[in-house]
Amino acid sequence: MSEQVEQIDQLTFDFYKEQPHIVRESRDELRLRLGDFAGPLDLLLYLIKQEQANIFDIPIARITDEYLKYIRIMEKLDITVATDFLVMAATLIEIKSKMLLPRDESELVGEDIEDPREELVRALLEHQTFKNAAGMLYERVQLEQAVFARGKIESDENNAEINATLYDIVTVFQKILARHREEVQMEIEREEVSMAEIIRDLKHRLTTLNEISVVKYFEEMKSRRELVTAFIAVLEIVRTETVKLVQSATFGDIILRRV
Amino acid sequence: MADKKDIEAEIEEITQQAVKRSKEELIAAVEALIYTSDEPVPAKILAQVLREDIDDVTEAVGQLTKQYAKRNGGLQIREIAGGFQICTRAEHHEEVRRFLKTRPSAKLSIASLETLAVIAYKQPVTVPEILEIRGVQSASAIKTLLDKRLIIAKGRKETVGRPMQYGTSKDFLLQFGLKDLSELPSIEDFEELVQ
Amino acid sequence: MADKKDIEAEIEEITQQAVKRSKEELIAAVEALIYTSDEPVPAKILAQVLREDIDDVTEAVGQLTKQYAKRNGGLQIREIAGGFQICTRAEHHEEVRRFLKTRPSAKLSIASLETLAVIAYKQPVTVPEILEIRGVQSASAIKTLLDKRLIIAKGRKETVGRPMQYGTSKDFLLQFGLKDLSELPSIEDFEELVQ
Repeated sequence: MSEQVEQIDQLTFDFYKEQPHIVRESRDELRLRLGDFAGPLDLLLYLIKQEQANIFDIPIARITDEYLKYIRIMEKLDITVATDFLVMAATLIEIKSKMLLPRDESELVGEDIEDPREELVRALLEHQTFKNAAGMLYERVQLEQAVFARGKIESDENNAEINATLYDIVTVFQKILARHREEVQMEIEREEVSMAEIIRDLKHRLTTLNEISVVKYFEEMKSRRELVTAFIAVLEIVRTETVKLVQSATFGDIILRRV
Repeated sequence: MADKKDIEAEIEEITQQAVKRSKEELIAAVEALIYTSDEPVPAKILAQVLREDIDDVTEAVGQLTKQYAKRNGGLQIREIAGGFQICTRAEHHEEVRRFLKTRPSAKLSIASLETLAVIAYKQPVTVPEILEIRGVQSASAIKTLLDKRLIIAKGRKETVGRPMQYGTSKDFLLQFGLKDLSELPSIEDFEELVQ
Repeated sequence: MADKKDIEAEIEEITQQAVKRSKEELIAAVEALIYTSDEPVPAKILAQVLREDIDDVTEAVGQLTKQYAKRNGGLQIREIAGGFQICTRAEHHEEVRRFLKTRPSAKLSIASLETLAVIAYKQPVTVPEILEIRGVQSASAIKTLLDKRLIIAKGRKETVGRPMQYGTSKDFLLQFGLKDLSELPSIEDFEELVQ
């Protein structure tokens, strides 16, 4: 239940209000919250807007400095995202250095000297275009959610039937393989984890933690066999040690607690 | 969070105020609710949801039923099992039956889909081999897939008992929009996405 | 067995004879079929099942749509995802939602929407191409879109590594209320909005 609520909270936002913003995490720590915008092009667009700069004439030195400042603040972001951000940082530095190179007089005579920023501007414009398109999709979905199809009728048959796509075929096959692997693993692991080991581990945890969620503990078990052993171990430890099982609410989590 | 609740309360209030519907509006609302329901809807439920008097709702359903009868279209309102329901009129049953028969055959049960996946990736493959991989008897699923022409027999395997081998058909390629079997996504194609 | 066949032949014959429908009867039959279908029905399928000319069927659907609009009831006929469908009118959304006890379904994240926009306009498109445009790894967004059946695999691209290509699905049209892909505004419209 709580998981579901959490998911809804996480996914509900207003497309147009969602903007990157800076959050003061503590007195001396600022953090850029990009939400779902977590991409280098978004950050650049944001900085350009902040600086009130012209996208067709980006003050590259200033923007690069700003960008790098944010990169440092953003060290906490996860690795994949950070990689994309670092690639962009490298690109910016490269453009910046190219812009600093003195221009050859003779080159200036030619009408079109390639601007080192050109490729970046193109990418930014394209990105902005698709962001706008995403906004359109967002609006369409909003409208569409106000309209409902009919309820189920007899001829719809059972809903176990699915309109299969290739993706279904792959994922289903993947699941079969996973099931297979699990069975094989079970075979191998048989005899490997003994009751004595499990009880020893459980006792050790109880001395350090005082409390253990039984459900979470069971979820750690890799095979049915391990699960059964763990189950017996819990019963055993309740019988022989100064430990009791507590349940706070009906159907609530069961806690193993030292008395 | 407190804000959100306030807003919800406000919406609630506005909705309460908005209850004063014209007769036509009530009929329309009743129709929308009956249409989206999975089962016949009792007048009492309609009245609760719409926050209207049950007599007004019953009256509205009566009007709606008359409208449907007068229109003489393909649908009717029926009172059944203590509730109201929209359904097709009896005179169209033959056409409806024929329509239901033509529905696309890409619909598969989970069992058939699993069997089809094994055959697609392991072809040519025999029934015992499918059993080995799925861990479940697949005879009826194989029959379904043969009936739907998604798989075909591909000769016998030269082992004990010479079991029949199966593979996917041309129809399979067509249905799933593949030029040839090499276009079948590999497990790796999607594994990259899962990480 | 023979008896059954005879009966079927007889039904077939009767049905063939019954084809001469009045305009009203055709509209009624079309309504019954659209209602019965669990997904939008293309005019072509309606014509096949009813053994009528496709132009007559299209005309009948048009008439039916007008009738619904004129009635101003709780329902409407819509052309969506290449077919016709009956659904509730938007103004009843609050009542219907309260009745079905549903919340608006979980919205797509901005990352998913952006990825979907790229796929919708650039299809068929590969993962590296999406990365190129978005400037971010988009694997998890693509996975979400596949799970929600909004996109599907569309064969491989004949370049190095033969990467998988993606495109939008029928469910995409359905969930975004589009007749077909050509109904999407052109991408140039969004370029003009840029600064």
